[in-house]
Amino acid sequence: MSGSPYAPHTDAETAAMLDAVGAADEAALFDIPEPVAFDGEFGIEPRSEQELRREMADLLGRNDDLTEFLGRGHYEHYVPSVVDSLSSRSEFLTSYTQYQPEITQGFLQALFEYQSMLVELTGLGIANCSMYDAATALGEAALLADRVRSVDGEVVLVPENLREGKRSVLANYVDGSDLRIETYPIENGTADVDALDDAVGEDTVFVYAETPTVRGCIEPNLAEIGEIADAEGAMFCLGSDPVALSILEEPASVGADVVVGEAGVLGLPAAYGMGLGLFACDEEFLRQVPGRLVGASEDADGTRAYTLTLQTREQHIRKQRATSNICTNQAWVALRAAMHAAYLGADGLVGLAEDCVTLARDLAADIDDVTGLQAPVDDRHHFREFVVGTDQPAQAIADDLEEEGFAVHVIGDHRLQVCITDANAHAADDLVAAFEEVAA
Amino acid sequence: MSGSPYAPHTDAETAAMLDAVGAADEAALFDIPEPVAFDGEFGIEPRSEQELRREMADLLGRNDDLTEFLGRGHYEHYVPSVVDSLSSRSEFLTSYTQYQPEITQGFLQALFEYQSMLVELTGLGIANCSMYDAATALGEAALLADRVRSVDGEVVLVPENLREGKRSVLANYVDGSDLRIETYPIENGTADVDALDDAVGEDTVFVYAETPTVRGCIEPNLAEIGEIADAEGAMFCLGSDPVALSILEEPASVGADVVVGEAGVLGLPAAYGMGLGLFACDEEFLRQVPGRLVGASEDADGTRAYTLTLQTREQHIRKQRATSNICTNQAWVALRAAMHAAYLGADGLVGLAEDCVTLARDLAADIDDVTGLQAPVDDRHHFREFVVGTDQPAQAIADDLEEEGFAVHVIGDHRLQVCITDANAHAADDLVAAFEEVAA
Amino acid sequence: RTYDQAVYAVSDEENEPLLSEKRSETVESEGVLPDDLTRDDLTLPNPEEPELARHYTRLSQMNWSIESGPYPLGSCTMKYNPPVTEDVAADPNAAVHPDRSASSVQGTLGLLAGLQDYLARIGGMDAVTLQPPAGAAGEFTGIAVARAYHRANGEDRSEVLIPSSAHGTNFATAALAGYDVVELPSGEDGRVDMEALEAAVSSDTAALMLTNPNTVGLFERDIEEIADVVHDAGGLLYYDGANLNALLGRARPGDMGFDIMHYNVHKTFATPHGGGGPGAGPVGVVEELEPYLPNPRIEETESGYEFGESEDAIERVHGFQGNWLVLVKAYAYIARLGDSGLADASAKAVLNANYLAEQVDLEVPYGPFHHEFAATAGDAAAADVAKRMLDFGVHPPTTNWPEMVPEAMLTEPTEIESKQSLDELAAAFDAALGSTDEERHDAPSRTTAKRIDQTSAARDPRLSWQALEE
Amino acid sequence: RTYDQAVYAVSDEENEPLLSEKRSETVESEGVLPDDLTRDDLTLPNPEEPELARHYTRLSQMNWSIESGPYPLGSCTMKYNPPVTEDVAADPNAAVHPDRSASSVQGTLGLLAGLQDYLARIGGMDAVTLQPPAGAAGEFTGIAVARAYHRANGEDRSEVLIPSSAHGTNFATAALAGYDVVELPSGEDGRVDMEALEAAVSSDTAALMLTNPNTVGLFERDIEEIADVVHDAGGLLYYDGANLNALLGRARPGDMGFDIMHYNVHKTFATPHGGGGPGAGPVGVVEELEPYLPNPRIEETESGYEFGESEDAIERVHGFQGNWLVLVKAYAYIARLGDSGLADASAKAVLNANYLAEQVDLEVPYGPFHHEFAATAGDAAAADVAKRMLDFGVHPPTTNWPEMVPEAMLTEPTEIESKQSLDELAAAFDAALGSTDEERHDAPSRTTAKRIDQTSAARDPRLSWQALEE
Repeated sequence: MSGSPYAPHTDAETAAMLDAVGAADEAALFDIPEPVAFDGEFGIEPRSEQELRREMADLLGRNDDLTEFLGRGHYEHYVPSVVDSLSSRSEFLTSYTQYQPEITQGFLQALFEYQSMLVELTGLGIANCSMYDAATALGEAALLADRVRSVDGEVVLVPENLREGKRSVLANYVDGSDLRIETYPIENGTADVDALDDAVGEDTVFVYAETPTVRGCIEPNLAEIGEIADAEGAMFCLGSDPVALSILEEPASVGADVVVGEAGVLGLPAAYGMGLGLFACDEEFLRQVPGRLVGASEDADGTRAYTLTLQTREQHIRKQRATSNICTNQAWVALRAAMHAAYLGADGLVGLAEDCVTLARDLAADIDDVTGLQAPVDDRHHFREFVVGTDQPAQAIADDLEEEGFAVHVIGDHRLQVCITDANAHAADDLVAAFEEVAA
Repeated sequence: MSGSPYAPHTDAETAAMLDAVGAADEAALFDIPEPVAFDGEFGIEPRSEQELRREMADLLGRNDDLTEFLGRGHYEHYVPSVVDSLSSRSEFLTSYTQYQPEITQGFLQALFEYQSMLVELTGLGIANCSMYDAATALGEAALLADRVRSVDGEVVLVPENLREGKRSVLANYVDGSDLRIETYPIENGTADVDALDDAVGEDTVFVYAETPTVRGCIEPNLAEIGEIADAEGAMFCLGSDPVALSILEEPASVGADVVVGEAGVLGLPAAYGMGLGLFACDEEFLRQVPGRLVGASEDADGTRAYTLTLQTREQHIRKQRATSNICTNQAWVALRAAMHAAYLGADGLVGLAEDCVTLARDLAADIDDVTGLQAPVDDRHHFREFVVGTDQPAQAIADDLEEEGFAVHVIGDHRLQVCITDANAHAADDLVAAFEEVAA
Repeated sequence: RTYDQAVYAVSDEENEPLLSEKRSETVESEGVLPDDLTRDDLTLPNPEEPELARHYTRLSQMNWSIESGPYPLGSCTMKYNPPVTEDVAADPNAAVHPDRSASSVQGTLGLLAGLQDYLARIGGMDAVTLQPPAGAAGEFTGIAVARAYHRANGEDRSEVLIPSSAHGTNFATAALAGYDVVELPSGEDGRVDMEALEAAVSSDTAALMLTNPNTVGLFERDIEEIADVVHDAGGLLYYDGANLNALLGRARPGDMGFDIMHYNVHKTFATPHGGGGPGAGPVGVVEELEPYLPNPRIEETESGYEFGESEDAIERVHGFQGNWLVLVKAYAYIARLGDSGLADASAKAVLNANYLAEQVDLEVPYGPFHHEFAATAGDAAAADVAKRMLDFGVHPPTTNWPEMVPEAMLTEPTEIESKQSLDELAAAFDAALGSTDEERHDAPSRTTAKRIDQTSAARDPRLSWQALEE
Repeated sequence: RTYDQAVYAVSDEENEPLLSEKRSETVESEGVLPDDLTRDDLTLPNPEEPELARHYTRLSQMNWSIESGPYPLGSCTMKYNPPVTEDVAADPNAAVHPDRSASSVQGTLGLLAGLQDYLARIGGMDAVTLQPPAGAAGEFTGIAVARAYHRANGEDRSEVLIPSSAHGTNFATAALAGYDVVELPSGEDGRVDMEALEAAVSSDTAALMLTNPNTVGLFERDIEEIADVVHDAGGLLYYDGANLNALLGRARPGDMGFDIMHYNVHKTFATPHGGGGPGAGPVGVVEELEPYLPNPRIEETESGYEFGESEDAIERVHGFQGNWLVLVKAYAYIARLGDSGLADASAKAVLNANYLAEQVDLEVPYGPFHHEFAATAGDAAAADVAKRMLDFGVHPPTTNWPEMVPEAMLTEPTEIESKQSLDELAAAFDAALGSTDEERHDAPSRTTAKRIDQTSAARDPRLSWQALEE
């Protein structure tokens, strides 16, 4: 029987160790009553490294090689090689949570810098060092509202076209509370502000809006939404991402109390939905923030040093009175996002955001020129993505596009959605040509 | 005009620096006479990282995806992932030669360990920390003989079927000396010892033999060859590699004065011939060894430390009286080879070597069963590779095999050569099946 | 022999400047959007690539990791993360969007289905979801499944029972799911007190959450009886998989009577912890609970893998399909080890814990323990002993938890340490214990940062470089 | 601000044990071959993978690199190695065997042909071979080409002229190729002394080997005249490409009258130096010398790339096609930067050298220099100043060379250092210069190893762990 390739014991060492502990064999060390002992097999064959690599390459090779024009919450921007090489350093990748700060200053400083970048991007006083993804960050935000708002209400207001994954996660998070979810209408891809005003009442504790929206529209009425929420004492939570925030209105300036969203737009390639939950909020919620926070302090020599702080909010100290049950978060992805942001710098980040506007604008115009297609459907400024109207059934067009090597979203019987970034822009003309083949 | 992405200067910084040095612009810093100044263009377009990666993937993607059964001096064994991850650490990869040993102990120790492993494998007292490849190591060995042998002769004796690349490099190295190359016959894939005995005379300074030979044969008469060389005061140089040496006769025990060969069989994947020149020799040649040597010493605290040593042999000190002109060698490949050897350990290395014998034996038997093929042609024990006789023209068979996705050597009108290791063994049955298709 | 820490100090004031202290730039957007939609400007650091590389290289050298040395954090299972799993996860074919059609991502779905199957076999469960992005999310998923099950039975049970020695996430998860937590005291032998359990169980009991071996490494010998008590009351038994690395191939939660469990893929299947994530917390359930696992499901049909939906499913716990890249690594690890490797991993993890406990000059109140042991530092302050251990070049164990052991040092070496490494680790323990109180109080002194003032960090929180400038 | 070194000390006796001191094993072969063909046994270390990872991780942390900080080794051109070039070279399609048929490796051949073309354009040469596996091998190739050219003309010239300030490899290469070396003294201005050159040139002159800018950074202003003198005597002009990073886009060896040149791809095109290789030293020649480049050639035909052979070719300098993976990285770097990036690299390299020289409190005897400058440490011992600089967290410059500058500190910051980094580097220079002789003599003290005894290492060479045990 071959053992674990990662257990270093020679037979002689095992024998010596067993002898030292006075056990006849390894089995003697297990205190498992006979009836619940397992003497079967899992039936999993061990593989050599080489076999494993071949097998997994074969397995993953069954994925079709499509050029993706997909977004709706999961986006790909080109991640420079240096982010891979630095984040893969084992000191980062194979370290644990920083419970001994004296020997984990490196990761702590990197997370402190991540928090700081989000503070700059949101204009809010605090950012935590990550949640799982945009959806769980939204759920945590609603619960934060439940903890800190003085209003009696229990209504969480979200857009009627909130992406299903987010809605469902939010529903799960509020299920253990008194909160309930209601929706407000969307008009032309963004919030119907009049309807929202009607929907917000004294039982509203939380108003959620997005920019860009799930349809890629830049929300033009953020300040008004903030005022509507504020008028009823509700928390205004804005959903966005760090690339968009580098040119769009600063959340703090439109009255956002909390910003959530997908920070994995930086640092993460397409990863089948794996993300990085952005969570920033006003300083007044300091003691109620969910998740980990890194703070600056000093060591015994008076040298600046970093440490996890305000841990009394967390589950390992506060147990059932913690602000969240989160323990492991997405620290390494946050590290990568910080690296990517620093690689770009302010100039690169703004340039990337501008590209997200102009690439979408240009592609929509090109698609609009194709017979049988209309784009963008919403009369808004767009960021990365937009909805396309189709004369032919949308699903048939998408299926045909897949044959041509492209993936787009089907979001209605005659509605497609297309997302363009720096990562797929080189194939935009090919996509348009494919549309011309299949859309008429 | 975009600048270098790796020059960090902002415009303001550039201006400040120019001001500090009193130059109006960068051009003013260049002291180049007008007639030889270049004001043309290279015509090379800069690419973004993303463009570069796409372009190069396309370019390299024009290589056909063949399963290679190729050897004859360049071999592939599976290199475990950990070798990549550790050797890619920037502290190793992006460091310079260890001229300041106090801050390069890591690389020095790794090279010291590499040298030590070769000392164990060869049984000789000294190994240097690399030459470029097996061919240049052979050239350097011949020149070492020229320097250290008291005999008057000038003949360098090599097998008649020495691989052309090696013969040619050797010829280049000896061209600047008084040496000349002669050959001795091969019988049944290994040295014709009687003929060799006849060929060796008092003008012989250097006798070179290989095990395994270029035809994959294990040389059965090494001790006799050593005696023949020794009888005339010639240096006996053995060509081999670290995997083969882990089970074959210890070179020191058969009288080898120098061992050269391809140490890149460990640590390097197929790399279009890029290699790692093994060079080990008897201690008596200490002051005449070409290439770098790492030695142990102590630091001011008495702690063991490592340093480049005996540098007075080298070109940067001794100039035209140096033992070689080599400066940059293959240090990083040596690091990888040492990692790979340590990963395998003695047990793994011996096991790998045994596989090289049995895989070749089994594949030859299977090929021999194919109508129209005979294998192995040489009645010897083989290591990794062997010659196949073909009834049909060998080139036609090889071309057909390429259509089926396999690459083998053509070494004669009716001779193929086939190499098998752990890296391609999984496809051995498929190769035999393909042979059956094309060989009859 | 003991190790010093890697030291990388830049100046008396700081070990490495913040990026913002190196070079920043302020830029305005160029008008691709109307002014009323855009911010005024943005200020961020702009290191060029070589400086960026040096910054993070230096930071990495100031960070302990499993490739630095022993990392015996009890309950955290810090084991070696095979680089081959990284290489596998870096396959370009793994980089796909979650909204791709099922037919176009058969590789991804096949891998996920395969991992579900592996995990089910390893845990003795009937169905598995891979969606939870961390262990705590797995707990949340599992408790939500229990809630959905009771609701489907028309029951509105309000309590979750948890031993007081359990992981903090158990309590927080139950609360998050809207349950009242009933804490169970430990028995004198360090295990579940059956009398206390029987007293606590009622028709309000939704579930009992249990770790086995428990957080001091003891196998809950009465597990069958515990299961009966809970099941008889109509409750469900939840297995916290944090300590599964002790049992691989020796016992399965499903065989012990657990209805729901989560797997910590970092702890048991060697996915890198990444300094705090991403993790993955797959959840397995018995057949009866399968309908409640979150959508979408991955189902194998004759024409390949497809997405399925269950009407009874709980709501989702992740916006997409969880931490996909982590799941790839977990699959690779399991496939690399197979039955024999997995069983050996647990055997050696248990052997290592027992051997280390034997070598260290510390009392271990409870036993027989498995993969971890909770020693007591006795008269010394466990936290200070830990800080002093840093000076001897190892990462210390988890301290002051679980509370049932005074001045606890919960130690888990895992299977990856050699005998020699354990001997050196024991020497570091003993050197720290042999230090004076003053030496311990002043420790660490040979590390990148000396002892850090945690109190002032919390009293005057400065959580960003902007806050430092205030 | 100055930096400490990373320190990683294990014990008083050693910083990290040798692998052989950790765990070794002795094994015998199992009889797959007859005994008379096999060795008795083999003894080697057998660390398991986690221990292996820790060993090399620790060793790496004891090693300075370009990602650690400034590395201003004059004449070595240590610049940043872009990770993107590593990623490109890791393409599985790059991992092919050198004996593949030309038709099956059109990607590889296309890349090589493309790189030949780029290099020819950059150097102003007509043809390029990529076979030489390092700069010194490039020199050997170039001198062998010169030898073949003269032989083809029926001439048996015996001398190679080399300025005394040239790189040691020039001398050693000429000797290796069988030439007598004629050293040329430098003129008072630090450049080639025209009178000495004219006196040395004769019908025995095979070639003059020259670096331009030379090894103290000065452009040989008389290069046209130099070329005429050599050419008039029937000799060839060889360009040592070590300092090409000073001239990109500003001047080309081919335009200056050089007939042969080598390129140091590590120095000019940012391939990683790897602690001493692998490098690559492509050689470019003018049209007349093209027939002498080594076989096989890569030729573009209508049906794709093919291998060609020249009857007049010199013998080979590498068993196969050179250091292929290094060439891939060089290609990628050139393609990434393009004309504008390459020109900017040289401009900033020269600016940085001039700026740093201005900031450092040291005399620089010769100028105007370009990408590097040779300061003199004056009354201080340059080697000791360098050791003291280690204590301030930077790598020192090349010392005591070229000999024309007393106590030389040959300094080359390259283009990758920022103004801030240069200011910090200057502070380290000045701190070392401001130290006492005793402090310098005792330095370094803040590094992994303190000052190492080089003399005893050479007097009693211990070159393997076996030798340590004796």
